[in-house]
Amino acid sequence: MKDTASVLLFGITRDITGQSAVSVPLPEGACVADLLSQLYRQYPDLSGIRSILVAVNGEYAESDQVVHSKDEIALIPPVSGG
Amino acid sequence: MKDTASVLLFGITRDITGQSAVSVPLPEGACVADLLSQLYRQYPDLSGIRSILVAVNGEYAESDQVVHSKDEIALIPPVSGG
Amino acid sequence: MIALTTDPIDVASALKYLHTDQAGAIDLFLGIVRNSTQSRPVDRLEYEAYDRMAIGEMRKIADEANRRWPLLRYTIIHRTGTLLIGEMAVLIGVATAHRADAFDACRYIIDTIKQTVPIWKKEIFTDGEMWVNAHP
Amino acid sequence: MIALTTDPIDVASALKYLHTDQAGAIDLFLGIVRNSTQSRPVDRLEYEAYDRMAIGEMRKIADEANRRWPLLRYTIIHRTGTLLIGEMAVLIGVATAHRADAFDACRYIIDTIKQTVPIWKKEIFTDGEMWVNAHP
Repeated sequence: MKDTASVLLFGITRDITGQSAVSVPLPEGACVADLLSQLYRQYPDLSGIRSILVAVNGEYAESDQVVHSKDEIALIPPVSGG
Repeated sequence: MKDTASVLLFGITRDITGQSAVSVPLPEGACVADLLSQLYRQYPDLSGIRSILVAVNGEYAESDQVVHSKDEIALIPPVSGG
Repeated sequence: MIALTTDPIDVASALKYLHTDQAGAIDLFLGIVRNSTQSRPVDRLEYEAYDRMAIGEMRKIADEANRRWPLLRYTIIHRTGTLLIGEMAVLIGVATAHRADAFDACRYIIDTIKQTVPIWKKEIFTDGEMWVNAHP
Repeated sequence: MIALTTDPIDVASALKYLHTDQAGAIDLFLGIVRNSTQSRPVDRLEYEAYDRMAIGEMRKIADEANRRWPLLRYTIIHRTGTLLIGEMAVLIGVATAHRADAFDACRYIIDTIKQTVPIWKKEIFTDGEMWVNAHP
């Protein structure tokens, strides 16, 4: 079974892709690192960003965390609030 | 020549003496320490205060500073602003 | 009290909320849009948040501040959208019995917000724009 | 701006004064009359100042803060007279380009005021009164 994940984009990642959410293929058992690799392949310009973290269901996720298609996934480029 | 100095009192020193200014004899060449000794003799209850500094013309004065009868002299008990 | 808002931040109502009879000290930090960054003139800023997660991260920061210092009241308000020079982007307010706790907690909160809360700002210059912190 | 006043302190006008286009940070410290000291219930406070010298000492503190940190604007307002629970006794406000300077300067100013400025407060309890810090 090959599923897809929807990934929310903010800030510079939204500007680079021109979209506020993108779909990426999500093989079963894929983890955060796999998802990021896939996104860098789809959007090579993302590599110009200083760092990108991933949030799963509103929490920062480690790179080995397994993601599921029903999770709310978001890319978190370097924050700059305040 | 024996002159007198007027000394302004605030806070607890005013409460202890019951006055907002007192006159003390000021021998020629008297310094801040002499003035304080005289005040402690006149008002022994002042010795119950944790510390008393003296201001001359609106500035903290060292104990060996000579005071003159025309100076504006004030007792500064421990401050507690803020 | 924790909030994200597109409306101007109201200092008076934040202060009113912070006031309590046990409070001896209130420290209020205001982050404001200034007219230049590294001497490049700024026209305006655009703030964007991942709302749900931003609120969650601000909540964590407040909880941690509450654990570290005896807070009586606190408020964290962050604005999003387009902000002009002089407008307030963030207000942090902390009420405590003693002043050292108010200063320490307020500073901890704003410093940590800038590290972990998913809010992003884009500086719009007269001749270009840039997402702050995004580039190496 | 440095002031001693018997009127209630107006936060809004202090903030208005602190606002400037170069400011990225404002730290505002409010000292407030709280309802107890070492768990003894306080009814009210009476503040008294040696006005001329108090203004002079506050000026020295502000000048020193100005030397140590790049301040854009500052305001120090201390109230005197009778203050009830919840009333503001002192407001320190500092505007700077960057936040660390605002926090550091604001804290330096209030800490030093409490050490050197000839202002005294008497706590009035339901069953007595005491000049703060006066006794060993």
